[in-house]
Amino acid sequence: MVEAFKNSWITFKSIFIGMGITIRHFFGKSVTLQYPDERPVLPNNARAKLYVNIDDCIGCNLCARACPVNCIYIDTVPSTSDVDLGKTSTGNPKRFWLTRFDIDMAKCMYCDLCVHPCPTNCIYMVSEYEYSEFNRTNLIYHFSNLEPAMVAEVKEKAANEAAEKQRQREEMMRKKAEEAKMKQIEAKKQAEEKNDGEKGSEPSKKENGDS
Amino acid sequence: MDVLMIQSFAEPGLTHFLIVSAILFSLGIMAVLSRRNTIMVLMGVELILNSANINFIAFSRFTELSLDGQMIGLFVIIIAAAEAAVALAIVLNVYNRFKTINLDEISLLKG
Amino acid sequence: MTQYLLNINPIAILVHAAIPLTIILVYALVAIWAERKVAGFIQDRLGPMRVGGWHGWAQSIADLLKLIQKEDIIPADSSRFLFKFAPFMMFAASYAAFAVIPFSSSYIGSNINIGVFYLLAVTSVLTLSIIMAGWASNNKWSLLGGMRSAAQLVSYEVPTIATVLTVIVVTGSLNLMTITEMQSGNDILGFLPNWLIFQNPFLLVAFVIFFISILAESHRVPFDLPESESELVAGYQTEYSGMRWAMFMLAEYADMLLLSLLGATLFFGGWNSPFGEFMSGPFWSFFWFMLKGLLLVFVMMWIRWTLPRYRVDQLMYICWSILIPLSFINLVLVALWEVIF
Amino acid sequence: MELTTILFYLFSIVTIGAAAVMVFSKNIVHSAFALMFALIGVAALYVLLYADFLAATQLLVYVGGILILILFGVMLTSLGYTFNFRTITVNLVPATVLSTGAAVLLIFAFVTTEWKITEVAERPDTVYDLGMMLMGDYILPFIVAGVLLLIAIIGAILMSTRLSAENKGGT
Repeated sequence: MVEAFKNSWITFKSIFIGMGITIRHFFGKSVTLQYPDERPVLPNNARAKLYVNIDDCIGCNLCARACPVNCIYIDTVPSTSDVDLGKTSTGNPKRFWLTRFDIDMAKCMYCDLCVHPCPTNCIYMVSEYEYSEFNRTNLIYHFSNLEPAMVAEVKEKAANEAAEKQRQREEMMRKKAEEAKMKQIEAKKQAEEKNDGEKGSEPSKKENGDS
Repeated sequence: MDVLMIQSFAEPGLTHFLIVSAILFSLGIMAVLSRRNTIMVLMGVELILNSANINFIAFSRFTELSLDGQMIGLFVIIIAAAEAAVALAIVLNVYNRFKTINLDEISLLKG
Repeated sequence: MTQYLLNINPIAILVHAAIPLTIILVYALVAIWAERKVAGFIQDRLGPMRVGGWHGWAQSIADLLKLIQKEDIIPADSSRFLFKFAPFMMFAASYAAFAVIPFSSSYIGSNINIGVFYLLAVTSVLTLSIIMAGWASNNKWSLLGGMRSAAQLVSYEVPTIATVLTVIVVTGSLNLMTITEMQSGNDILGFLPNWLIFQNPFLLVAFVIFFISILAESHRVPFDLPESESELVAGYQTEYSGMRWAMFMLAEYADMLLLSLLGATLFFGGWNSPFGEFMSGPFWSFFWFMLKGLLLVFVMMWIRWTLPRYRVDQLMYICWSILIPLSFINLVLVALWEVIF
Repeated sequence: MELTTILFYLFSIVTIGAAAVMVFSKNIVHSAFALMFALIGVAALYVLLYADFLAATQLLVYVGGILILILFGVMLTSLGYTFNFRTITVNLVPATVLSTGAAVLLIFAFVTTEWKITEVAERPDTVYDLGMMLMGDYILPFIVAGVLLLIAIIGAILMSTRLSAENKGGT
């Protein structure tokens, strides 16, 4: 009997405590934002749309490798010797043309992992959150600022330079090979002469080291 | 005769209520006799009790029976409530034992 | 009752029928909106804000227009007549009971001597209409909801009637108008109004029991098992759509208002002003009466957003093991108090 | 025509029609709901007979109590599915003959008898008079009815608890 009264007292007490809490919330301030009329101000490090400051990008590809869902696509072309791409604002020299820097925001999962490896802090999240699209391909953002013609030119240049370099290298190799051959022949001759005259092995050792 | 008919149609008197109760009674009898479902028979019994009640109350309205008729009607309702409770408990017990409430199949006296 | 039928002309009957209907319809529109606002505020939200300017006041009107346009779907294997008829019967049951509610000091639909008894009798038809809807839908969730509600309503009718009996023991009348008139004046402790709840400490207990039972009778949380949307997908309403569903909604809110007004009449002095002669008169008495009823409705909404739902066995335990014995003991105590003082 | 007359014919038709549907319907749940309409019609007839208290009692006890019990009985004793509630009909010819005979006989008796009608004034306060009679002349039947109800309740509870105990033990 006493137990029953105690139980019912506890029940009523807890009901009244609960109703007190709800009535306090009833008169309290609501947290709703009337969205199209009022917009929330995002905090500083909010994860939202990705942005790339393409002027600072050195094409190191670290962000693309850090991305868990592979939503960053980077293509680079090395710059030719006649063009100086300048330096980034952090002082790193730029050595690549960025022919393609695409981010697929439809794939992005806002993990923030691409932001931290960047050596020049050029990829970061901006507080913009209204970028829905009707077509999913519109969610692929192109950050590279090169014109298609420019891209072709740069590619051609780079290819030419690469071919040139290749040719030079081959030339050099051939020259070296020729020199080596000449030396060998000379060495042989000398050796024969020495064999004829006095016996010695030092030149041949030198030859081996050269080749 | 015609005038009498129209008059008797126009104003519901004792006979009108009695005729309604007679029709209800015969329908109740019909349900009790022709249905084999126990609950259906119970419903027929309720109908018969109601028709009897209409009679009592009609007499209390139109004759010298006065409020005694309503009193008896009250007791009929009380007894009908008790009857329904007990009868349905029995029906549930019967159903639990025989898995049927068909009156023809539960004629055994021993469960 | 009969005197009224014989002596009144049809136009008067129509007017008498239209007044409670208007009150119910306006109340239902406001209450559905208010329920959503209360839910919103209690959860630190705002609720509907868009339709009709200030705080979305036209939201339920917009919902009503939407429901009127919706297709009326009837399940293929249902029992068509009963399926169509059930919502109207449910509304009729709560609407018919409004006839004996004394809305104001000069208006009551039908001033019959068995007012409270008639009200309780008519609202018991509600149970059957819910079973009808549940069974006719030919859906197991609906049937379960209907049977649950039948068990619940039949059980909770006992403590309701027992607590109403305590009031009848004190006032000695079944007529709601007489009961209200007995509570006029401010005599208790010099300033408190003569409401029954202040007259007798055991009537306070009776009111608590009565309030718990009307929560169960009108299917409000924490006793909303018949329509528990998370377990039974809205119970007996599952197969209903469009206007028929709206009728259920209307009937439910009408039932809520009816029982709240009954509580206000029985325990809080009905249309009596709390300040004695100040602000009394036909209009002000209507105002006070509706204010008391709507406050009780607000408490019901407040409880809805505070408490969780009971299990079926807990529901039956509360009714049969606690409320019914308590209400009968309380009835005896109230009678003793009345004899002694 | 007076309003009372129209109401009388309306409610008689409703009552008799619903009772007929109840008796002749094949589906037992339809029968139960038809019984509800018949009972409500009977309550309305009580009102026309100046028995307002009895009408309310009829609604409360029959519609709110007995009918729900019957529906529970139907739902609990029909095997499984919702719409498998068909019941068989037997003895159709003898039952029809007997009930029609009873109806004809009763109506003939009612119409031909010369009733001694005393037109009473309206009864404004049946509740008070009924209460006084219950506590006066009818005190013994009142107590007996109370005891009967108590016994019925105890019996019903006993039977149904034994039922559930058997269910637990048996299966």
